[in-house]
Amino acid sequence: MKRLVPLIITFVVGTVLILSVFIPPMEGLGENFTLFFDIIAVFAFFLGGGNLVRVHFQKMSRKSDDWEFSIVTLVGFFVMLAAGLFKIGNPGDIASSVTADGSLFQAIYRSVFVPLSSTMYALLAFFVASASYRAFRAKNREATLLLVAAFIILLGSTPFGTMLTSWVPESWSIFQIPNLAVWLMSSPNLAGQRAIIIGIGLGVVSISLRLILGLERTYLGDDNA
Amino acid sequence: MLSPLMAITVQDIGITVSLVFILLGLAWLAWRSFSGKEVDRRIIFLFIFFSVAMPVIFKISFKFKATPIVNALYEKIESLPNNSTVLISYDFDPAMAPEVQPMADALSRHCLSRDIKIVYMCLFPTGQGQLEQTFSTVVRNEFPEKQDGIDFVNLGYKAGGEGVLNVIVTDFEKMFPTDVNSVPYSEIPIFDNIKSCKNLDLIISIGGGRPGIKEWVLFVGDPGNIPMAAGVAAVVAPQLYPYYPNQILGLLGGVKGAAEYENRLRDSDPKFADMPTPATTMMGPQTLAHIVVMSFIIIGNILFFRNRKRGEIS
Amino acid sequence: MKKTSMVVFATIASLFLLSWIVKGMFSEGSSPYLDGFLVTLAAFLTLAIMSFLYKDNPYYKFAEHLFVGVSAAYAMCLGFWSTIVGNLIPRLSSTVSDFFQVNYIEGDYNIFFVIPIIFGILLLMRLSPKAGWLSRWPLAFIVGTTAGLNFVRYLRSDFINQINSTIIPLLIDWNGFGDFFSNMNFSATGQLVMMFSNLVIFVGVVCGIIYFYFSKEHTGWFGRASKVGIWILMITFGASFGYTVMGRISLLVGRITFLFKDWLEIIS
Amino acid sequence: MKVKLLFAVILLLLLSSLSFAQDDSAEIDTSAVVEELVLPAPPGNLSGVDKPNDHGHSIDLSWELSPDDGGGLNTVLQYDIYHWVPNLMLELNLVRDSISVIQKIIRKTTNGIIEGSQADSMKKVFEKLSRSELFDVRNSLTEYVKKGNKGLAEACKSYPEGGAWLFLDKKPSGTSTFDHIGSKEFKSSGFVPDFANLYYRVDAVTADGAKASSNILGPIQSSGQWYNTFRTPVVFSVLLFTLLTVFFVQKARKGADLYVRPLGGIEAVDDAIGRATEMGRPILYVLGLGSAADIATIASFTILGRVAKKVAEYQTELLVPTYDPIVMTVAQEVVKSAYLDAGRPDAYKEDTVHFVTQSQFAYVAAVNGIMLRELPATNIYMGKFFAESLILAETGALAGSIQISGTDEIAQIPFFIVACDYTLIGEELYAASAYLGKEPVLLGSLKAQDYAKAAIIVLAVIGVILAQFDFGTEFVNLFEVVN
Repeated sequence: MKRLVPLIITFVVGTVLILSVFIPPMEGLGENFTLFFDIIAVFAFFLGGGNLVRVHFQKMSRKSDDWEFSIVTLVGFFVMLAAGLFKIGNPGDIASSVTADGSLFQAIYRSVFVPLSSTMYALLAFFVASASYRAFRAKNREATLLLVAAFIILLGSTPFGTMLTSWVPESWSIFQIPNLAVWLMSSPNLAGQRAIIIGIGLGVVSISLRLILGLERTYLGDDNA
Repeated sequence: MLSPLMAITVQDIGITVSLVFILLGLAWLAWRSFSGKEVDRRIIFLFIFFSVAMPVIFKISFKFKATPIVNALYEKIESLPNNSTVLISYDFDPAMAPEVQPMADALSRHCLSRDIKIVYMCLFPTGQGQLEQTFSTVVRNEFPEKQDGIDFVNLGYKAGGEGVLNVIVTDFEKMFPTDVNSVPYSEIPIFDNIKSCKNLDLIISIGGGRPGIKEWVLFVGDPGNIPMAAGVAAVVAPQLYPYYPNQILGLLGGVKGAAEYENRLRDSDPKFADMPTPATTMMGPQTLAHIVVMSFIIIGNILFFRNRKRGEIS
Repeated sequence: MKKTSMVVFATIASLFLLSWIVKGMFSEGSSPYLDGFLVTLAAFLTLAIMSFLYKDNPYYKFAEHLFVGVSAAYAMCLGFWSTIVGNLIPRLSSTVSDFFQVNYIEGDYNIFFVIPIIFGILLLMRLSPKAGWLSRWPLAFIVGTTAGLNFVRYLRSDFINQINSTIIPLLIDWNGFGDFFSNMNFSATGQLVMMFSNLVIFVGVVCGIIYFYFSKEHTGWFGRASKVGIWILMITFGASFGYTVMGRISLLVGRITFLFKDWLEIIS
Repeated sequence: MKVKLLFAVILLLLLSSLSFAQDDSAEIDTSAVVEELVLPAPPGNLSGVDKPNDHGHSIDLSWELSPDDGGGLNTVLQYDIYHWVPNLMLELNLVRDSISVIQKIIRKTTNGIIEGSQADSMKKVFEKLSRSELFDVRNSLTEYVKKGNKGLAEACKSYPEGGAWLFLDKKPSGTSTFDHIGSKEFKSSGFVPDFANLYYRVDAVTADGAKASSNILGPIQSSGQWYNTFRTPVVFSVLLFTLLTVFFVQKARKGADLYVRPLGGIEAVDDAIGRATEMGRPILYVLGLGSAADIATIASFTILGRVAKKVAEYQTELLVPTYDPIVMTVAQEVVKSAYLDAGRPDAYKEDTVHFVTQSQFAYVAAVNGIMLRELPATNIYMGKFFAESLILAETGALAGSIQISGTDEIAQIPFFIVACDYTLIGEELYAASAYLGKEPVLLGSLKAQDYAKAAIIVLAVIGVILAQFDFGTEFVNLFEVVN
């Protein structure tokens, strides 16, 4: 029961969606199944929220490390949730867009969510620089190729590269850095990326097949959980 | 007449000072590395911060020529007849916004000025917040005469990623019974002759994560044979080249792609002369930071080869 | 709390309080102090995250924890309004639809839309330790959907279409050797470069795939082809690295512009 | 009772306004064109077919351009496409309009209400109703539309009587095709009934508004097909791939020895464990941010099993901080059974695999903390990684650990290659798990994938040779999936 039902569900849903590609009358059924999927995906958000609340309440009650910060998480969570669900400060009534200008929800989005998430990623700029100083070495032939390609692309994305090779005549223009960078992207890079996506694509196809046929059951976890 | 000396502005001084500062810094770093002393990672961080901050303050900027892959998208939009409908999907979060928001704005501006209708939607929940920014800076601000529902429509966000795409490729209304302001699909004039993505003239996905342009190609572009183009964060741009030109007709990669598009647009028509060009402005700090990163690579490698030689001798 | 950290806290707090007041005094608009507060808050959070570069600290932890809470709620609210209110409720009940002021969607199969609700509730069962296993059913539905969707799409777009795109002419505008040699140049748009590009793409894809071919030992000509494959891959990764540097720096430029322009107003 | 009466009144009102509607459509007729206008030559030979390979409800139209389009007088600006609909359809459209007016009154939004006297009169009637009456009327009207739609096919038979030409769409000059894609939903205004007689007409329109009509096409019927022939190449590859996979899995299950070449990164894992033992430092294994259904994470479980077994044999310490709760339970299971296999179940500690947090950067900060505190001899990153890859690898390098990585997230591979000692690139990660696990299912599907890759190479080589000649295009077209 704990394993058989999920395996049947996966098989049926997967098969219907595959068939709906080739059999036009099944298109509507395929659409409905995907719509179900989208709705369940929202419940996954709710699960995420529920999990978050549970974990942080546990942390607080157990007074584990940094439990004080759990309060911050929970306050942030509930304030944002209330702002969104009750559309606090939204112009217009219940039918207005939740992200409408002037709402508390959009205000928190702009002045809390945006700075936090974009600064998180901006930190990576520092780590990229540090890695290029510390780790980016021409250790062997392969690493050298990688380094040279990266260097040409870096040069090519600055006006510096254009300046450096502007003296190269038109009949040799492929050796001008910007052109070389474009060529690197659209020839060897394209070939390499294609080889990788074919490999990974086949991997995805293969695991999808295994999941549908019930050959792959890792996602169900162990029996006791 | 101003003497040449008088023409020197605060900006010029600023630029010179920052260049000198960065050069001195690099020299110091090289000297310290070669004398075998460990350089703290935080010093490198500080260095990057300055080399980005200074050109931001003093506004160094450059012009860019559009590369073919960027130009392809520009030409496609130019070739669309009036009253065509383009879908622009905001598949990004604020973290990628500095790179891709300028593209989204420039593309919206281009389409609206050519009387092309735009259907906006997003696959990222945060896309809806970013969409609101385009609405306040471009759509409502620069094109006050354009009407919601007739010239553009905002469908907003739906959860599910590829699940959303799999439905709209054959049926729009099923996925989007209303737009973001709860106006029913059947009451939105844009959709009079649009039943599914197959009726659209072009789809542009602006993004850089999952779900994003790759999902659009797999679930909508290929199955529906619909022209697709993309504006993406630089991180994923290289991965999309295999789909160009058969599956994606044009691609703006990172802030450079955005700057190229902005310049192409500005050069094409005097009415765009005063348009804001955030991406072009960002290319100044980019350039300096790139030079610094390249110098890091060079210093690092000289150090590496010197140490290896020493290792061989001893 | 230690004395030094108290001092640091007091300094930071007063600086940001000052910023709020100054911004509130000088900014225009209907609610200057609210706007001032929001900008100051954004600036504080930006700097708090950046302080991680120095070392992990309470300010970073504060910002980080706030982010976790706010982002979870953001996704929940958007999901609720767009999908639950937008797609589910209109198919379930006209009374509830009317409450949310969305149009009820008439349909013969609407009754089946209780399935996602049941599955959704089962998914939430994960929160309970005893009935957690029930959440495998919706999980199976999710996995089945993605597998079914991916199976055909990846086969089509990343397999069949990629074969189609790799079959490219190696000879372009070919009018015999005489013509070829007399017009030969290294222009970026010239015949030679174009032909070479196509050759690189074709050979690159084939050798790249050979590198990822695991059923045969990489020796002899096969080994040499796979060597070419790894070179192509390395150039690919180099190009990606270069591009990524650009992307990451852009994000930093975005944040620094915010700090100088919107907060400190040093630049216009 | 009262509601039924109301409903009847409204319906009567609507039907009476239908006569206006017919008058409106009469205006479109070409006979009404003012004399001074110079008529363009009409578009010729309008023909249509049921849209192939679809679920029905759609017709593909094509016509010959008007001689005055791009030649002749060159006055044609656009083509207007019309289709004939029975009165019932007009009536239903009106009822639909009134439903939407009611909806708007219910929603209290006046914006976007249909313009015109007709809508005004509707609005006046409806605004007098109470809320609950509005709901009832709306529901009755909806029911009316639903029933009426079922009679559409029958009503179409009355052509040319009892109906009118309805404007569909306009296409710019130079266009000679139009796909009329109708809705398959009864309730939608764009509904096109299957197996009903449909009639079409195309007008060439000049800038002055002069119009010339083509021949009338019809009756023509739309219908659904059972199989989409355009997608036959996809069906073939689905079947072939499935068969290949099942065949090789069976073969492997019967004990056939399927060869997988050894991979550099995997050999390095064994050495690294030995090194950790010598140094007396732990091994850190990071499964990435993927879920338990991600192929990279599944591959990583197999490798974790191998690492855990070696670790148990050598009696080294293993640390596995995890990001996803489900991944954690699976990983615990994997590690526990690996210790059992190694004959050291006593050495297994419950907190070897532990849950950290499900927030990307908080997870990174925690793992970074572990790296700098415990100074592991080896860090192994296998699975799905995103922006955090570089931060992890950079910090690991700083701590002086040997680093082995593997991911199928293409954007992150360069960082791993740069900052780690060994990297499994993309698909190598999947292969590594098959190589280590020797499980029939994994080995069998890896074989099937290899055959698919061999097929690409062979087809691409043949294709490129053929592409040099004109007849090669036919071969290329085999791989072209239209629609």
